[in-house]
Amino acid sequence: MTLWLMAGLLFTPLAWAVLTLLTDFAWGRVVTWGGIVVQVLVSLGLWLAVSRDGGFYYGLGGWEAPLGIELRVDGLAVTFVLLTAVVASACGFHAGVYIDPDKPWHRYFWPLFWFLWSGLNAVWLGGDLFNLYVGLELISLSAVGLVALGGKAAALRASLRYLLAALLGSLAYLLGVALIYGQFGTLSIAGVVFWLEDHPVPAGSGLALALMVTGLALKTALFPLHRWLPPAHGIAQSPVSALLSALVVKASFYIAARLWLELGEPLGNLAAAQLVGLLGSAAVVWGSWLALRQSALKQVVAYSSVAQIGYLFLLFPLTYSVSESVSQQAQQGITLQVISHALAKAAMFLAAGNLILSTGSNRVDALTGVSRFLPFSLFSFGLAGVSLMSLPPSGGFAAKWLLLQASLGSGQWWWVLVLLTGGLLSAAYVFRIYRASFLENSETDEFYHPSRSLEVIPMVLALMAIGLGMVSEEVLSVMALPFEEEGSP
Amino acid sequence: MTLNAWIPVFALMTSLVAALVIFLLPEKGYRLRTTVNLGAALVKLGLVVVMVWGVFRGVDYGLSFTMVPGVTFVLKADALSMMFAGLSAVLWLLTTIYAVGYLEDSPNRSRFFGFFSLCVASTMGIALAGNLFTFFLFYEMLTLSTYPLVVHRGTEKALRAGRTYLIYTLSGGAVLLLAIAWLHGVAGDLPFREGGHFIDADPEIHRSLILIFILLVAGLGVKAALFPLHGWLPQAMVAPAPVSALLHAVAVVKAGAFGIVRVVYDIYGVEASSALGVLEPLAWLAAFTILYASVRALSQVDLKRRLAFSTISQVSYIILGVSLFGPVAAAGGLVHLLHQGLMKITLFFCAGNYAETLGIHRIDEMDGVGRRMPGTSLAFTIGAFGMIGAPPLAGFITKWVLGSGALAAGMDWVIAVLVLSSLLNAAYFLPILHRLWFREPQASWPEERFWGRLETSAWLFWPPLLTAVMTVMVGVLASLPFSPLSWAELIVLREYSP
Amino acid sequence: MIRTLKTLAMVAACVSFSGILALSIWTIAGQPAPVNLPQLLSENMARSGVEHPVTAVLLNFRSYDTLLEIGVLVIAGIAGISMAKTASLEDPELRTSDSLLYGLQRWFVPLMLMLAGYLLWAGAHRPGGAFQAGAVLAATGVLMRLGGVPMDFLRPGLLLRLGLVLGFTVFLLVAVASVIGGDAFLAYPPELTKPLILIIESVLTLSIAMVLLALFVSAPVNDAEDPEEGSS
Amino acid sequence: MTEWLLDGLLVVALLVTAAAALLSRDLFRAVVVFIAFGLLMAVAWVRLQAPDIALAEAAIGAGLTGVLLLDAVSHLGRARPRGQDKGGNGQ
Amino acid sequence: MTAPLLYALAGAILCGIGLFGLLWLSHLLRKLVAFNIMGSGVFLVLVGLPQHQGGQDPVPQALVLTGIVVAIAATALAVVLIRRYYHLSGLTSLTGEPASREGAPE
Repeated sequence: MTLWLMAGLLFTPLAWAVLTLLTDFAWGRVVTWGGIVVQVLVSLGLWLAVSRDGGFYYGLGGWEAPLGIELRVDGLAVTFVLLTAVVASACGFHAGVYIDPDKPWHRYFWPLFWFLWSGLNAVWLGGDLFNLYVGLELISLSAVGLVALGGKAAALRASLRYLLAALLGSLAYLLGVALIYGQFGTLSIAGVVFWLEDHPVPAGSGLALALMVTGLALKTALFPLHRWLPPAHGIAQSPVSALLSALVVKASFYIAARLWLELGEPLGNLAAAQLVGLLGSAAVVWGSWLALRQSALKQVVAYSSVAQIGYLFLLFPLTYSVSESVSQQAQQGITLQVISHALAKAAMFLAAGNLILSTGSNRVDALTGVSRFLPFSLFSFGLAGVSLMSLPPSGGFAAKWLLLQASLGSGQWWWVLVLLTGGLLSAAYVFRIYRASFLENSETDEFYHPSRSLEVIPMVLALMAIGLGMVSEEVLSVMALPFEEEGSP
Repeated sequence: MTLNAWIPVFALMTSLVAALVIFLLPEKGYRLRTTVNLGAALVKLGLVVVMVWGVFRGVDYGLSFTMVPGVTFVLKADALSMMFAGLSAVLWLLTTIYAVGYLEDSPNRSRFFGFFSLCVASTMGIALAGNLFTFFLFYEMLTLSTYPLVVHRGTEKALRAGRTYLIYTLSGGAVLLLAIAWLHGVAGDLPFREGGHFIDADPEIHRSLILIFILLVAGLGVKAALFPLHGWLPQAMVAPAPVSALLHAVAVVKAGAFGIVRVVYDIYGVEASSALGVLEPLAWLAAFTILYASVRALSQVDLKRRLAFSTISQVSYIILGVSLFGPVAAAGGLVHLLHQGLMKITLFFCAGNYAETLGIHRIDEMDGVGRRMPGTSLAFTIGAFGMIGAPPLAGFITKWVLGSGALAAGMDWVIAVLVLSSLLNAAYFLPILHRLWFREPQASWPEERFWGRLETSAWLFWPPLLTAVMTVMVGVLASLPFSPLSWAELIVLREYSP
Repeated sequence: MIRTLKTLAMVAACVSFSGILALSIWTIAGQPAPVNLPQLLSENMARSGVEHPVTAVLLNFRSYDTLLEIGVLVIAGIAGISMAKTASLEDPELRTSDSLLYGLQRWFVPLMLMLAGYLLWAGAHRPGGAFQAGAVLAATGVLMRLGGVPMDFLRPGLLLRLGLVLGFTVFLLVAVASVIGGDAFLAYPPELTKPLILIIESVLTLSIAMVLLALFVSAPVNDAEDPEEGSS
Repeated sequence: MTEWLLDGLLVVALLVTAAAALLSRDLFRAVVVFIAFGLLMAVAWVRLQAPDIALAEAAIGAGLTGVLLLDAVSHLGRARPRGQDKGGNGQ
Repeated sequence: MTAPLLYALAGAILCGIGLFGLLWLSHLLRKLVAFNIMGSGVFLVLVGLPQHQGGQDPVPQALVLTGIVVAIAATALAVVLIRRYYHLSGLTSLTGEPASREGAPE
């Protein structure tokens, strides 16, 4: 059964990419919705299978690790597979209604969408360093293609900038991979970890980790390497922005986190861990500050992503040479932050898209007074904002709580300040939107209500982000599952 | 799980569901919305009455589950929570009635009543929270749901007030979160427990505990409008009168005060707090706030702003009572939670009536209003005398019990504070009363009253009179069982001998 | 002045980057790698179905990489043609009248086609294979294109899209077929390994050439505001 | 010894062409140098006993990339004069 | 010192050169050239380093083949984007006429 699920998981997105390429947008929509159902079922099935029986290695082509490519199917990976299924299907349904089917180039939306999805799955499950590189490129190029779709000058500019940053990041990562291969003779992460368990750390391997993490940080848009992100996420169509902010940046972060958790202790050092944490903190502050100053609605949301990504990098200092329980808390907190930000940010971008559809403008000022039309999407936006502000009972709050505990538990109280300040700053930019909508001095009395199906999707996502905090225990429990180790070399 | 476990949840859900239904109703669905509002308020009142009876008999209402690893979500009804829950259930009903009349024909009513219900749900959650974590959850929810009410009018001034409100409360929330997280790190997940947890705490953590206490009080003190964290309250008076009435006389400020009570009694334990030496500074701070705000109230010309400063001063009575070590004083503080709510909401209702019926906002416009609106002015007078502490009204009970408590605790200076504050109360309320009844009207009223017709809309007329009557009743009948004072004594009994 | 300083700083940064990297490489090179993959590889060559180790790695041991990599190529092709301008195919400006190019084309095109075929065939047991053959095929196409051969199949349309994904589709179907047989994703049945790899290589060659050519052709050359799109 | 000389020369040539490709004032020339770099890379791959890569590098790295870039350069130079190698570097 | 190691070290220097070009040059085509040079450097390291001691190693060679195809895909896509960008805006770099408040990406 599990074998079928795995094959389905790998096959479906790629197959649907092919199918949708052969149709036009309207047909592609129908085909895609069918595929979404399949993919969600498969992801859910895999999640259930793993939460029942524990994780396992899956050798592709029947070859085992050092020679072949093994996928690492554990609780965390399937959680993210499921998250991807949820967010991507939401974006897929939204895009089906949101995107104008009459523009001929939009037919290419669906194949790119499906390739992106397959790349994400490849990254969540990847256990092979080079395979992860290919997965990253799959994601980057399809994301760039999606941003550039339609080919307006500003979009091209943003996508070029994005492409160059992504390529540079990939190269840095690949260089690190090359060093790892030269040093250990294997590309399997598990193989490297296995060898390091009972051997002294060989000289010269710190740079490999540094290069990989730096490259991935660039792809994740960690301050000060974040400047490609806001234009790309801000200018893309809203479902695309949602996908990019919710999932794509997480993919590269996920690899960096995996590498750090597996190799950080032997290959890293305290100064590097603190430095990454410091950059993350700077991202929180600077991203929020810029979000506060944007005049375009989607730019606010995009800069908010820069800030929220900053929190993720607190993983590095909070798991380096700390007690097992603190490290556990930090990992759980970061996992929750990834999930809740994915849900909340997708909701926010989709809601922003709806609001833009309603007011016909991307400017924050255009929202003046719209609150009296009780825009459903504004409410979704606000609920998603609750999670970004990490107020209870949202998933963002649960994440922040765990991170606070980890910071206090490890005596690194300075991150506490970052966490608390970040929450207040995000409140500032979320409420700025609200403030505009409550202002009663506008003459606008026309307000276009988008179709209910468009409005329901962000609401569902936002409610999930809120509800995540209530069920975070269950969500996290799957991470602590036993992992079948016999596949490791 | 038994039905008893679910009753607190139902009490919470009534207003939550009401909020959702109201959001989905069309703006024009006036009747349906009013029905939903009042229905939910009545159901909730019923549930609370059931719980009060149950708690009195010692029934255990509660539900808990793990939310975040290591942290539980706990809802639970004990004597203290019933006091707050009862207060908000009763006043929600009255305020809803009042608000329906007040906002008649004004725009954005769906939005208003939706958030209004959310806000009451939060208050209910605060009352029923069984640990600090759950308390914080609803405390922040309260902040969020009151913001739209504060900025309801959508004017620049309202939005500015809203911003101030958010800056204060969210920062307070952040400090509170820090304190709770720290406490969690030091001592684990602590349920609210009568008698507290730290009676024999390890001396090594004393320093941390003191620091955490300061942070907790700072975080909660924002909503309780303790000096110097009170700045948002007078500004927030731009909100419509029902909002000022329920939220700023009852829900928000009381949430802060209630939180401090919870921390002192059910987390630290009153003996441990006293042993840590944190109560006396708190008492000084409360006493200072009482006097400072009273002095500030003197110079306000806007009626609602004067009431706001009066609120700041009065809420600190609760904190003062709690921070005096001794059961009698504690009962005085706790009973004021209820008494002050009744009196202050009366005053705010009246202020709203003056504004809505006659367009009066400033005190110097109030000359002779007593003749035009005798019912409202009567209620106002009762409320004002209650505040001053004239026997046998609610405020007198409070001050009397507080004073005896202070003497019992050996803190005689509190008597001086009480006397001085009463004088100040008199100084800022009596001139208003004088204007109301004994001055000639300055000009003709926009709407002359004629015989056989109420002085204002019935929706607006009855709530303040009802609360005024209650103000009298809780004073006169203070010694009966189930009166606020008896209930407060019950709480104190359980707190001091758990 | 500031510019010069900035340049100098940048140069210094890049030089030190190279230096650190080289130092690391030097250090690493001094230590033997704990895992000897080449040996493992040669032990398993017999089961790979082909004789040439690089081809074995690409299309058998690490075939998932290759599958995804073709995916990357297809993505680039899709993104490219989504902005295509096809009016330019008949653009007279593009038909080079250069006699040298014309001559080159006459002689080179058949030669290159042969070379591509050879590379593809050779891939099983000696250097060469789908990528090289595809690249040569694409280069041939570019040459023809520059020579003004219209090549209608490169218009964005169903045919082009079919061509783009043909190789990928066949690869994917083979990959999933093994699952139906109860095996892992991408596992070839042992007796069919060699023919399957050959089939995959041939269709990949076509698709790779097609994608690269399409990307070359779709580079927009006129000033229309919106991308144009053929019907299908 | 000759092998060392060959390798050394090749490496030097690689580095020089790489630097020249980036620093050349004229974009067209830069691309031509880059194609030369690609061909040298192909030779280097042969020296590294990697004939597969050598073939691919010659066909793709030098050949196709070169053609693509050349085409782009001539195009960018032609249609809009102000785009011609604008500013070289920096802000 | 063996030939593969020499090439690996050369690869390191090429990486530096390419990095400089990517960061410092503003013309998009030049950035693209720099990207390809840096890529070549990485590939040299990838093949050269393990071959220093182990002799011919087909695995990294296969990886480099994959890498080259990915690089050409990215390059070709970038060229399409650059050309269209040039058509619409007349610009060949990202620095001129900033569309957003901030400057160049790197």
